[in-house]
Amino acid sequence: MNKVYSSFNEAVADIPDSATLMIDGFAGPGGTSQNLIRALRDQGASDLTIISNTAGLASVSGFGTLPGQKPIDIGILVDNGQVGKVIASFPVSPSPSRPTSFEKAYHRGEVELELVPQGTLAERIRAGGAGIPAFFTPTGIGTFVTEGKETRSYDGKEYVLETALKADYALIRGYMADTMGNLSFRGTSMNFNGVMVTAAAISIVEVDKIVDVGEIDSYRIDTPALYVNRIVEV
Amino acid sequence: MNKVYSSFNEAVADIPDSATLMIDGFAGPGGTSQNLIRALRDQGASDLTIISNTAGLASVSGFGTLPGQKPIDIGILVDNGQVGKVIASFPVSPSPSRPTSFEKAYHRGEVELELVPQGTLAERIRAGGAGIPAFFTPTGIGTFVTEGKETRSYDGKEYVLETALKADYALIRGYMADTMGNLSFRGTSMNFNGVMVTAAAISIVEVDKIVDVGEIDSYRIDTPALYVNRIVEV
Amino acid sequence: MVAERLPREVIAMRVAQELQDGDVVNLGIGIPSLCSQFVPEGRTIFYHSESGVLNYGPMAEEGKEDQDLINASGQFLAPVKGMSFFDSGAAFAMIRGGHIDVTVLGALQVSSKGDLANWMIPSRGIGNVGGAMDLAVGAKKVIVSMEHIDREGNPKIVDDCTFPLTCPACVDMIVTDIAVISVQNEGLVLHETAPGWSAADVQAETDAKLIIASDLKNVSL
Amino acid sequence: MVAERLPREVIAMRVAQELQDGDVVNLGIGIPSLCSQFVPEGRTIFYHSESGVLNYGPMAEEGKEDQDLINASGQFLAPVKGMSFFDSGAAFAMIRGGHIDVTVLGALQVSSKGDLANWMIPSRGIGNVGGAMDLAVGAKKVIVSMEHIDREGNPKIVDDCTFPLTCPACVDMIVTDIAVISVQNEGLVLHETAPGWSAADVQAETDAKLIIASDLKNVSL
Repeated sequence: MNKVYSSFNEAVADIPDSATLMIDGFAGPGGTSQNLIRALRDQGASDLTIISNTAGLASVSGFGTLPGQKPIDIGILVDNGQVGKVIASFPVSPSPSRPTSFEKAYHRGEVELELVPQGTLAERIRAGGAGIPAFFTPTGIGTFVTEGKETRSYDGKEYVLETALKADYALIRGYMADTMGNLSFRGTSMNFNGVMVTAAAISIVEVDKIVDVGEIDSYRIDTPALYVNRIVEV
Repeated sequence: MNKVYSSFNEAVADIPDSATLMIDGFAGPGGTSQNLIRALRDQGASDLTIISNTAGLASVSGFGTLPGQKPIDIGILVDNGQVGKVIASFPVSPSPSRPTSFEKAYHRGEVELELVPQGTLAERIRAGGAGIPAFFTPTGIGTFVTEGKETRSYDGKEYVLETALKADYALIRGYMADTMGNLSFRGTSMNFNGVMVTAAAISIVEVDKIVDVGEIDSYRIDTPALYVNRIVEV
Repeated sequence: MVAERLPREVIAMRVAQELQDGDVVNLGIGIPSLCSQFVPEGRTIFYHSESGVLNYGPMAEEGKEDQDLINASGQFLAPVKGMSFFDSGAAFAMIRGGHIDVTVLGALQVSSKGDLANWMIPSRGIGNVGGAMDLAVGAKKVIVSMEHIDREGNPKIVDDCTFPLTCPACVDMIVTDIAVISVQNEGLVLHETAPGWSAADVQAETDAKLIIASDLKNVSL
Repeated sequence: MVAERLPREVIAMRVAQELQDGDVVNLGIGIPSLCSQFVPEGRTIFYHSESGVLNYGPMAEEGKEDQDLINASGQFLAPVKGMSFFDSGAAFAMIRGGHIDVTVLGALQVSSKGDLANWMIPSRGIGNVGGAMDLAVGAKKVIVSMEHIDREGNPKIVDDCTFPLTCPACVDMIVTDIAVISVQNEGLVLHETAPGWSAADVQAETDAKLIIASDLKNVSL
């Protein structure tokens, strides 16, 4: 059993065309698997469906980005024509004058969008990892979100039925991993990574450090090893 | 804002008759709020509905109990005639020759039982805390579990619709809490405590140690303070 | 009607008075994010952000910013005692599960029934939902803080929202640069006006009909 | 038919051969809990328990038992490197979500279709479901290890279960004290018998009709 890969390119080499991927970071570069995204751009798989909180925001908005830095986000996959569909909650720039790559491609009719409230997105991914195919949630009642979906009342309040999301691969940014695959995150970089790592058939993780088993304290493990398939050190 | 209580009796004083409580520990004394259970016995509230993994097991079976110890579990509430209903996954002793207090009361017709698979019980409680009123799960299909419930097929597999569980109070056993209510657990004592603490209107927690804010490292906090209402040091 | 409008900081100060000791509070982008600076002394507030953090405090000092420590506005946070981190599934379980006492959000439009529209300007043809729908439906109290009229001078408090809804009947209170309004079963009640603004002045900038509170007063801080 | 039955440890050894390098494995109470002692060298197995732990190893030494460190059988675990803890919600998300490669469970009855009954003896009128239904439906591979007949001599491998079901059509493999059987679309296939036991001997203790594998052999370890 070897989970440690020596290069980002090797770790993403088998991702086929038309794969579904979960890729995140909340919005900024913290928690975004920038090296794996670049390797996937170089690898070239096309017609990808990407499940993500944003559709690539930091590169145009500087969201959560240190001064002078130029973060990579999934915008480079959109620019490279690899993306067929995005499932996201925050797909465009807050500022219409600085549109994201996704927004431009969307207006050209090149990519499809499924817009999902952020909590519903997180819960759908969590459900995908947890063997729950569908659940009722109050979020989106009285809005476009319920179009074509079943709604139902519990205790006088309306809820909408949402279905689980799963992926073929997740590209995850962690902090430390041990060689078994136990994983820890730093600060708010856990965000969507923490649920996405559970919902993909194959989770590929880039981390600051790969360490021996035991070097991450049991209480510092955020993601148990069973959710992690491939690890690459940055 | 003061969450620290000076006695177990004071912490459970306002629990009324007919309240719904979540009380756990997986099964053994580790993670069971033995002091709060005893205080509730002394307090005397009756006709309680108790949501728990077992219905009081360790006191008769010695499950997870150090040699020579005599653990307290919710059996003392059953013995004291305070329990009207139990919702549990493991309500009786593995050994018919050493029945639990609950099993005896059940056969006398004094308590009602809702038997729930353990994972469904955990998920129903998690849902109660997470604002999800109902969800589909594969567990229990083809068994008594689906009686009177809606079933539905997703991708050719059958699922049953289960509803959330919430409580008026949860009696929780933690390891350390800070005065703000941040909480950490030890080892496998997190178990049902980790979900129950999110699903009760008022969570009452007994801990080994109450410490100043900052003495629990951010990464050692298992339950953020917003879920904890009352803390008592053992 | 040449009286001055309240500056953004004063709107935030007024909202901050609503935050009670022990409250769990989620602050949106813009004016809402300013509120934490103005909470009255002696109140412990737990700030929650959907980026996955509870109990954040001040922003990071210059030169000490950390990309792994941000709130949902992308601001860099200082590490503080008692801060905890969690994933997005848990962050929204807190919101949807009713564990947030107060959320303060911006708005494009609020209706007389408390409907909120804050996620899309229809002319753009695309928008960001983000966490607004979850916060609006999940928080126990929803306060909108915003300018009373938009940049073109159109009233933002309307009979019925013309923009796509974020959540129907969710707003409890509106604090603007000229008024403090509560949403009641009988409609919108005007409680406070900015100094120099009469109830009629506020009504003139409001599409929906306002009910004047019997104890109408000036905004006080 | 005076040949000896395999002892519990040998049943466990045979099951242990099925555990592959890198597998995530959940072991039930009884014979299943013995399997971890007999895994062939060089295989890394991740043991999962619904008590909320992944990657446990040996049991705690006498005098070092810790009530906060148990598996789902209530056994005290030794702390080992790489061990992680989680709550019951997460523990069963792993099970139900398909992240457990193999579970080894005891049984009261298994049917020719792989139906499993292991939670209630009807005469008792009450029983413990525990985590069995979740494990049976969630694990990728379900292995039953048990005695071939019950204490009264009744066959436990039956055409149709008469005891309340835990899960229909979930069992992949049955390892007993006299046989190794797989559940196939065409029915139960007998692959291995205990030394001294013929296929006919095994059939005589089995209610359901067994299909004899063309490469039938003795249980080998």
